[in-house]
Parts: sequence; C-alpha cells; structure tokens
Amino acid sequence: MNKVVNGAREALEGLQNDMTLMVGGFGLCGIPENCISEMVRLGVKGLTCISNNAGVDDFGLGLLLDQRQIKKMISSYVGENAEFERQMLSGELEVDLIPQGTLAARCHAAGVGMPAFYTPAGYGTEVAEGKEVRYFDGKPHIMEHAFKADFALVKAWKGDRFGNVIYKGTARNFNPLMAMAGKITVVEVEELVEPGELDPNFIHTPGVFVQRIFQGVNYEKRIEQRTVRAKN
Amino acid sequence: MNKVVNGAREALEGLQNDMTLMVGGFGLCGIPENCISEMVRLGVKGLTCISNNAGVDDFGLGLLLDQRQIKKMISSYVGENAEFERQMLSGELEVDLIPQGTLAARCHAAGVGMPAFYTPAGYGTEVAEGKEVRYFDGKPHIMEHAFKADFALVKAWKGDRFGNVIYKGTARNFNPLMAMAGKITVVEVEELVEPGELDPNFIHTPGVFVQRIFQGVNYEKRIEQRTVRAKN
Amino acid sequence: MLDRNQIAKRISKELQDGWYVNLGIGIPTLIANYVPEDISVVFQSENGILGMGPFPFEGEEDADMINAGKQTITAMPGASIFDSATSFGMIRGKHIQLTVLGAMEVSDRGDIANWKIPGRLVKGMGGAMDLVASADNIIVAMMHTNKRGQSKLLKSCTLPLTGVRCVKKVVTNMAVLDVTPNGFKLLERAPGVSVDDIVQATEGRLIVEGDIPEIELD
Amino acid sequence: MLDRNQIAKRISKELQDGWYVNLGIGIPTLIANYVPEDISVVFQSENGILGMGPFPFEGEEDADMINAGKQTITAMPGASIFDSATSFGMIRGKHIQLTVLGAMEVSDRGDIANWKIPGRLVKGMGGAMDLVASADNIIVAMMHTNKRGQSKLLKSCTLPLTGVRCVKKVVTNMAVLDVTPNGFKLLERAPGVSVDDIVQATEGRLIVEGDIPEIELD
Repeated sequence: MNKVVNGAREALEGLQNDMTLMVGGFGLCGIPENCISEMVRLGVKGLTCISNNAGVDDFGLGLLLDQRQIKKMISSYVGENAEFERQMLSGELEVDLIPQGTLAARCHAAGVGMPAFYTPAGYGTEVAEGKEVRYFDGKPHIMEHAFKADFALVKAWKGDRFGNVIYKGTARNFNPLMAMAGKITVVEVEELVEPGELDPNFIHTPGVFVQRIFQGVNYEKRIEQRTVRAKN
Repeated sequence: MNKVVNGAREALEGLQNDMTLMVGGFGLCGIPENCISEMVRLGVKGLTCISNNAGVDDFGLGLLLDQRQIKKMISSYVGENAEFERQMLSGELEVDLIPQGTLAARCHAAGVGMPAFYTPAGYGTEVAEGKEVRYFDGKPHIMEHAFKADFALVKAWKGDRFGNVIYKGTARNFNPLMAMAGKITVVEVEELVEPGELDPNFIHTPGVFVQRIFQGVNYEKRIEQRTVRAKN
Repeated sequence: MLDRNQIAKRISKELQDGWYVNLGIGIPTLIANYVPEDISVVFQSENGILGMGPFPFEGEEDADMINAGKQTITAMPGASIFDSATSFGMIRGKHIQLTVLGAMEVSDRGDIANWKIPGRLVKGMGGAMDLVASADNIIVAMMHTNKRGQSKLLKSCTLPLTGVRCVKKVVTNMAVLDVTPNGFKLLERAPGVSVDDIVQATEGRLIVEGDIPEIELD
Repeated sequence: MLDRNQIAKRISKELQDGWYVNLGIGIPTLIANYVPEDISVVFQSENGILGMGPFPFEGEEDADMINAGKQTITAMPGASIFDSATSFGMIRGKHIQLTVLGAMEVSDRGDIANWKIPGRLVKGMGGAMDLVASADNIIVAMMHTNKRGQSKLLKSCTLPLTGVRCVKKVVTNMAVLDVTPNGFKLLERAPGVSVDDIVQATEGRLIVEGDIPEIELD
C-alpha cells in the first residue's frame, strides 16, 4: 500500500471545473499551501469551496479568488480581503455563511456516514430559514445535512505512506474533519515518514480516510496577527 | 484546578439507586475495574448500564449482575456469562440490544450536544421498530437519540489533575465517547501525572469533559481470549 | 462610566474556580487580564485549544499556534488541542461554563444580535451562533448605547439575530443587568451614573427594585 | 465441497491491493491467512484498530490489545488506533472496501439474518447491523445448508433480519453466487458439486446461465 504521490500536481489529478472542495485551515493556519498553488497553476474554475475562511488578498484561498476561480464560498467567517469583498458585493461570488460549529459538524457527519443531525445553533436566526425545526427536551433545534465534496485538501504535520497523519498545534482545526469527508482526500505534509514511525496510539487521521499524500515544499506558514509580549 | 479524588469511593460520591451509568470498555478490555468494585461495595441497586458488553461471571459488570444491582443493560453484545443469561431469561433483567456503531454514536452525540441523528444501521430490522425512517439520497435511515447518563465511568491509561487523559491500545474503545457524555464523568487511570507531562497535541480526552479523576489500584486487566502463536 | 478595561474587570468577578471559559473578540478578550489570583480558570479558543496562555515572547511565535482571533498564542501546562468538531462539541454539549461576547443589540428577552448589519459588508457569524445557542451562561459585554446615543438594550432587536433568549447578564459601561422573564433587572450602576441615567439609556423593559449599589471594581 | 478454510481461501481471491477489510467472526477470520502475497490489505477490527496483525507470540500478549472477537492481537507497522465512534464512522462512511460476514440465512434479494434465533438466547448484533447497513461490498461466507440439510439461501429470510438488500456475494461450501436483482446468480461450483446439487440446495431464486466453472483455489 502506497498512497504517496509526487507533489501537488499528481495529487490533484482529476480535479475539474465546477467541483466542490473542502479546504482545511483556520485563517491562514494549517492551510494546504501546495494544493492551493497548484490549483492556481491549473486554472480550474467554478469551484465551490467549503472552508472556514477565505484567505487574505495575496495568500491562501485569496490566490484563487484573485483569479476568479471560486464560484461559491461556504464559510463561517470571511471578508478579510478586499478582492473577496468586491466579488461578494458585485454578486460575482456566492457566499453561504454558516455557524462554525455547524460547518465542522457537517464535515464530520460526511466523514462518518451520518446524512443529517440536529443542532441548536442558528435557531431563530436567518440561518434556520427553510430548515426543519424540532424540539428535543423542550429546546428547539434545526436539522443540518452532511456536506459532499469531490476533493478534501488537507494540511498535516507528518504522515506515512499509508496515509496516517498527525497535525501540529491549532493547525489541526478543520483538517481532520475534512480528511474524513472527501471523495478523494489529499494530504500534504511537512514531513513524510515511514509506516511505523508514527505511534499507532496517537494518529490523528487514520490512513483509511486518505487517498493521496505528499511531502509539501516551500511552506510559508504566514502569521495573520503576530501578537507578542516583550521579554523583560 | 484539581479534579483528583482519593480513590473510587470519593469518585462515586452521589451515585444512587436507579441511576443511569455509562461504563467504558469492550469485553474486559479497558473497563473501570476500581469503580465497578466500589459499586459492588456500595450496593447501589436498580442501575441502568450503558456498556457495550456485560462482563463475565466473575469479572467486570458480571460482578454487579451477580449482586442483582443492574436493572437494565443497554449493550450491543452480551450473554458471555451464565448469570446474565439466567436473569435475562427469567425477566429479572431488562436488556436493550442496539447496534454497536449506534451505541457509540449515541454516546458521542450526548457528549457533543447533538440530540439526534440519522443512521442506516438497523433499517428494516426490529431495531427500527417505532423509529422515524427518513430517506437521504434515496437510502433509508432511522433516527436515533443521544443517551443521557448520570455518571460515566471511564478507564484510561494516564491522566493529569486537570482531567486530561490518554488511553492505551484498544482499551480506548468506548471510553473517550462516554467520557464526553456523563453528567459526572469519573476517570480512573493507571498513572496519574502532572499537568504538562501529557503532550497537549496528543490528548485523547481533554479535561473539560472530566469531573473526577483518580489513580486506580490493583488492576487485573483480565484477558478474555488469550490467543498466541508459538515462537520458532 | 466604566471604560473597556473596567467592564472586563467587572465581568472577571463572575469567574469561578475551575470554570472553562470562552471569551469573544473585543472587550471579552481583556477579561483574561483580570482573573482573580485565588482562582484558576481555563480559556477555550474555539479553533481548537483549551488552556490558552498569554501571547508568546517576541521571536517565539509559532504559526501553528493561534487563537480564534488569529493571534499567535501559547499553551499553558495542562493544555489540550483538538479539532473544530470536538471544540464545538464542548460548546454545544454545555461543557463550557461561561461565554462572554460582545453585541450590537440585546433584547429584554435575552435575544442577541452581533453579526450582521444589513447593507454593510457581512463577515460572518464565526462561532457566535453555536456559542449563544448552546451555553447556559452567556454574558454580554458592550457599551450601553451606540455612537449616536441610542440604546443597545432594546425591547426587540432590530438587527438580524445571532440567537434567541440566550443572554443571561449584560455588563455595560453604565450598568450590570440580569436578563429576567420580565426584562432587564438592574443590579449595579457604574460610578457617577445614576439610576435615572440608566433608565434613560435603556429602551427595553427595565426593572429597578430597591437601592442599586455602585459597581465595585476591587 | 469446500471446507471452511477453502471457503476462506476462495474469498481471499476477491481481495484487491490497498483495500481496507473487516472480517467477521468464524470463517471470515480465516481469510487473513490467505491474502495473496503480491497484494497488501489492511484489516480493521471494529473495536478500534486498523492494521491488525497476527496473534502475539506466547508471553507477549497485551490485555490492552484485542480484536472484536476479544482475542489478543498485535499491530502491524502503520497501524492506527481509534475510538468506537470513529471506527463505525469508517464503516458507515464507506471507507472500508470489503466486509465479510457469516450468516444463518441470506435471501435472494440480499437480505441477511445472522444475529437472532427466536426462542434461543440472543447475544446481540454487535457491529453487524452497522456493517451490513453501510458497506457497499458485503460477502457472506457460510455453509449452503443447515445441519438438517435445509437451504440457507432463501426466497425470504425466516429469522429476524440483520440488514436488508445488502449482500453482494455469497461463498458457500458448494458455490459462489452473486446477488442480483433477479436472485442468486451461480458463478462457480465447488469441486465434486454439480449444478443440480446446487439447484437442489438453493431455495431462493437461482439463475444458472451457461457453463458453470469449478472454483479454482490456486
């Protein structure tokens, strides 16, 4: 068993216009930088991206927005870049804003074969419009559905050729959830290791969920809000 | 913050007759031996136990069955002990058999505040009787509800006084799910460590889910089916 | 009148030993600076960490360690890291004892609006809708009135809602108020602010009973 | 007629390189002994491990390492361990390419009964209902007839069902059959077993088209 491919180009084979993608990361933390660059190079258009955020003007999904490759964003928080705002206000870009926990749960549900579930998040708000409302223990909940995605693009720390991976720090975020949910899950890692090097007891994403894995290159890992305190 | 209590007696304070408990473990692997012994000593009666299995005649939940402390078992697979069979056939013991994945998902759902979800497991069988059926993508699913439990009794490998814990090998099984789901979650560990000793990146159950933790004693860790191959 | 830091300091008095706490962006973030020394609380950041510590020392920033505001952070001893589904599982599952959020409007039934102003650019609700729909204990930290002097404590919210009947307490620059079935109940007033000032600045139903003490900050 | 080991060996020919496979108790367990040398498959045990290896050497048993049959096991390099919810998440989410189960009865529509006999002690379905409701590729390994010589391949199951319309293939001591919309389709027959023998031993609708080859085991 060998899921290792030779870089982003091979990893994204089959990625086509108008597909739906899950893209891991929170802000610019834990985003699949190599896959994003490759998509810019490929020039695929009409993409629907399920991703918590939409990058900044010159990094992350902002690079795809800049080339007008994204038709629709499904996110919980966006608009940290000017081109995004312009496209949203002009109507070029569809934006579906959903609660962050619901976003996470809909990815997870897709991965674990649960087509629908009930959550209290969004009840009584415009998020609930058109959705089934149901009371459990006297409390209103709305029904939400699992996502579907042609590709899930995931960034991890280390992984082996069986596709077992671990994440580092809060770069974990949506990545393990999306890894479970893609029809084709692509993981780019900072370090490819041999099977057996990762402790079976501490695997974040078991290889069964992963179809393709490769060692990424030239990670920039940009920091959005550098906040520090002075050493005295 | 210190969730450490001084052994099983203190950990089970407030446990009363007729309560509903989740009890971790798969077979005899990863069961909370100290808590079970303490319940025998306490003599609490009328318990409803949510646990994948029901122990054997002289170990695990079998010890509680022997003292007729259990009113109802909610499990996926039982009957590996004679006293269980006798009580079930005589009608002394109520038994609710549910699919193993549904058992796991109902624990998980309780922990993460999802009151209900849809699963294909059990459709068309007696498990689905009286339950809502719904089609997603043309495939029938049944609605299942989150459990509720007064106590969750969990066995882990190592834990710190914040309640962060890790499990070892397949002794993990239902334990992390139940840990998330108890009104009061009690964890017994083989080794209590200082906060900071467990790598934050590899915690199986974050302390937020745990109310009480203690270092267990005298673990027997009995093996149900000792299968080996000869060394040549 | 309280300033932003004083609002945060007043809310810090609500903290209890052993609580897990989620602080929103803005004034709520400042609360971490005022945790009483004799208690220990654990801060959750909903992007996936419990036990968030202070900002890193200069030069020690780690791009893989950020909070929900995308700021670089550190982890305390005993911290744990997890994925976003588990993080919101903690929230929906009511494992977090206190959530403090900012708001644009709060109604006297406890509705909150803090994510969208029609006609303006909408950035999204982030985790706010999950937080307010789930937590049993929600405190709103905000100014009592907007820049035009209009009350933000209303009979009904005029902006799109983030959640309904969820806010338990409001701490503003003028007052501390509980949300009760009969409206806002005035508990404390800021130094130099009269009950009359608060009545004037509150559009929603306001209950004033007996003597209203001044907010104590120390 | 095939014996239990030969049934397992025949099923092992269905394995494909890179597949994740869940083997039930009984005959299915034996399949692990016959994986062709030129392919690599990963065995899942639904109590929470992928990459299950052989039994441990004597003296190296670990009470914390068991399979769903509660037998002591080892882990292969590249194994991973996870909780029961994740384990059945893999199953429901269709990440497991092949499930092989034993059965008491199979119907010609692909219904399966393998967990309960009314009047006898019921031990429970374990993970079987999740497996059959979820997997796209389910092979049943069983004897063609019961001890009284009655067919276990039926028009309709008489026992309480484990799952409906889910079985894709049946391998028995007498034959290999696909489950099609029109019933069992005979693919191969065991050495020494005639088509007529199989017709006699099959109560459900049986399709026999053309020449039926003998099962090849090597």
